[in-house]
Amino acid sequence: MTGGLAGGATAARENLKIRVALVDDQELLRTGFRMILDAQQDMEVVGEAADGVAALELLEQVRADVVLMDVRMPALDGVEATRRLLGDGFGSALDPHPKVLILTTFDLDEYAFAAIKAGASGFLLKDVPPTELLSAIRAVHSGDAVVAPSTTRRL
Amino acid sequence: LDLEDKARRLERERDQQAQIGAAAERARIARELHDVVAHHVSVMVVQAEGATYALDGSPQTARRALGTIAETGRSALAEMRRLIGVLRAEDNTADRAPQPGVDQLEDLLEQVRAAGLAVDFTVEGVPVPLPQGMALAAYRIVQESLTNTRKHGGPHVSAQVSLHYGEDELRMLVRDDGRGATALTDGQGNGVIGMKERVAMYGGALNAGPRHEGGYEVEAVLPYRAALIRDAA
Amino acid sequence: LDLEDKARRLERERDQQAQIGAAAERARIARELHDVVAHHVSVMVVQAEGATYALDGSPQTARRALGTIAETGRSALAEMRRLIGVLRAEDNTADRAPQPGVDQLEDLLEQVRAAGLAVDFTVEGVPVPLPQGMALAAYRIVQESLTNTRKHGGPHVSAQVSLHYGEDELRMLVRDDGRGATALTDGQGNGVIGMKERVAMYGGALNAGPRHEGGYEVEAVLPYRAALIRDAA
Ligand SMILES: Nc1ncnc2c1ncn2[C@@H]1O[C@H](COP(=O)(O)OP(=O)(O)OP(=O)(O)O)[C@@H](O)[C@H]1O
Ligand SMILES: Nc1ncnc2c1ncn2[C@@H]1O[C@H](COP(=O)(O)OP(=O)(O)OP(=O)(O)O)[C@@H](O)[C@H]1O
Ligand SMILES: [K+]
Ligand SMILES: [Mg+2]
Ligand SMILES: [Mg+2]
Ligand SMILES: [Mg+2]
Repeated sequence: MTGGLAGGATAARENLKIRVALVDDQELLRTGFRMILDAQQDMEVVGEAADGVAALELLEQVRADVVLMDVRMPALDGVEATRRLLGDGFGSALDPHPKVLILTTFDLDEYAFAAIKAGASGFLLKDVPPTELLSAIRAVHSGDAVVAPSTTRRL
Repeated sequence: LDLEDKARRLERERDQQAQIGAAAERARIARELHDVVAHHVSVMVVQAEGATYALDGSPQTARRALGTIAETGRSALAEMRRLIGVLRAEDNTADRAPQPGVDQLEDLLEQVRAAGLAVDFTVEGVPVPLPQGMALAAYRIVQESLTNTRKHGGPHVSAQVSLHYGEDELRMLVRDDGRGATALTDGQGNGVIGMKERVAMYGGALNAGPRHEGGYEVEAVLPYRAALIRDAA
Repeated sequence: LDLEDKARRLERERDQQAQIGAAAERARIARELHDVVAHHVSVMVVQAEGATYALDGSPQTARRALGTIAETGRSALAEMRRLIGVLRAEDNTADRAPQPGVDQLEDLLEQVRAAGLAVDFTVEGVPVPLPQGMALAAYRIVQESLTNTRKHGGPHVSAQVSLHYGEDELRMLVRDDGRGATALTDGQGNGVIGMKERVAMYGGALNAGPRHEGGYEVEAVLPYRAALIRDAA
């Protein structure tokens, strides 16, 4: 886990950045996404987790604005982790819940539907072009409309 | 004319079965493909995009990503070969080996016990010789359910298998006392979907899930009477 | 008793059809998967290795290679998704993204050349519009043969592709000047087997092997006349 709370004079500036958490059981996917996010002025990666349980633990400790969440993971899958993360029981009432963007290898109807039902703000394929990924992160962070679940239009 | 009608219906049913077989197979392969190849290729894409962003600021990071891409690609090719080998091997074994059925359950349970899982087995009612496909379905349901118990049930789990031959149907129950209640499905496993598809082919039903009392349970109904009557009509 | 016999026979036939359907689907997917993935992923690996060399001297070349890797990976995933049919139902890509055929060969050769293999392409005779499945077979044969050239041909290999439209059949030749004569098969490959199955489905034939003069050659005959007549019948 990296990141955490920035202190002192940098806090104000840091707080303007979109805090992103990466959740995927494939480490190489996390490092790939991290390279992209690290290069963004307006984003920072505040933590990584390799399954749904670890993600919930991480997000108890670290505040994130947007969570990139894999669907298929051991221990607890991304849809269920999202449901719990966004449920009433999680976090304190004062903390706004993070936005969740689901990332998956295949664009299966059931996952898209289940993910949105669990409260996710969007659903993207993992091979989405980075410009689309980044604008999706910015869009859900600023509270814009849910990202359309169909990402196959470009095929 | 009656005869023709019947012939047509049977033909249609046969064609439907071939299509169901093909569709089920596609679904199964999709899941394997997803695991084996698509994951690797996704990693390669994401690493390439990442490296593009890292190129100016941190060429060493880009270099590492390129190494990862080449290596991942080689594993993808190797695993694809293995997967295709399996797909092709299944074509051959399908005809040669006789299909297991309910009679082979004792053997299966012996194997499972030998592998360290305590399993109880009870049969109620008067055993009915099942049509071959349905017998295979019954066998596979027990097999997959016990595999799941071993896989997901936790360290101190034991299981119970029971068959109940009713007048019209076989009721099957595979139950364990493992940590089923907390194990949530990721919705992507092969096993439960496959079991549901199997019973659906015979007009039956299957439920799987954690039990209130703890543990996990798979319950299946295979309506053999209906199958026999339908076939004979 | 007669009734029971009949029921059992019908049951068996249905199961067999389901199995045949599944087996045919498996073989089809195995072939497609093999050719699609082997081609795309091997291009990605070659590009990653090229980019690693270019990184210091020519970051722009490395950047371009990274773009190619990402795009190639996306195409591979898109094709896999289509192949397995796991796209959103309303997205009916079957209509939108047609199967590749002979018309897509130029694009394929462009990709192959971009990945560093010199390929010559000639067409003789009067091109005939092929039935869709046969056109796909022709495309895949070129694709897999060139993947093999890149994989097995050695460092300084180049290739030639030629199509000859005869009166009744399409003759295809994919030839390279690599180290074919010494390259011994490990017997595990799926490429040549898949190509043979493809042409066999259309009553054609395919030979593959090292050439006396050095290099490797794949020759295929696809009898389109017969296919067209059969289709029209
Ligand atoms: N006996 C069990 N105890 C606890 N959880 C179970 C049990 N059986 C199934 N599950 C849960 O249900 C899920 C779905 O099971 P399924 O057999 O479909 O998939 P899988 O076992 O994860 O993968 P696969 O069977 O494809 O290898 C499992 O991932 C697990 O979470
Ligand atoms: N262009 C070529 N030059 C030299 N040898 C070749 C060539 N094409 C095929 N071969 C030989 O024929 C064998 C069989 O080819 P095939 O495409 O069936 O398998 P593969 O390429 O080794 O594996 P796969 O295609 O399954 O990834 C190869 O292993 C190689 O030894
Ligand atoms: K950053
Ligand atoms: Mg995963
Ligand atoms: Mg299972
Ligand atoms: Mg090959």
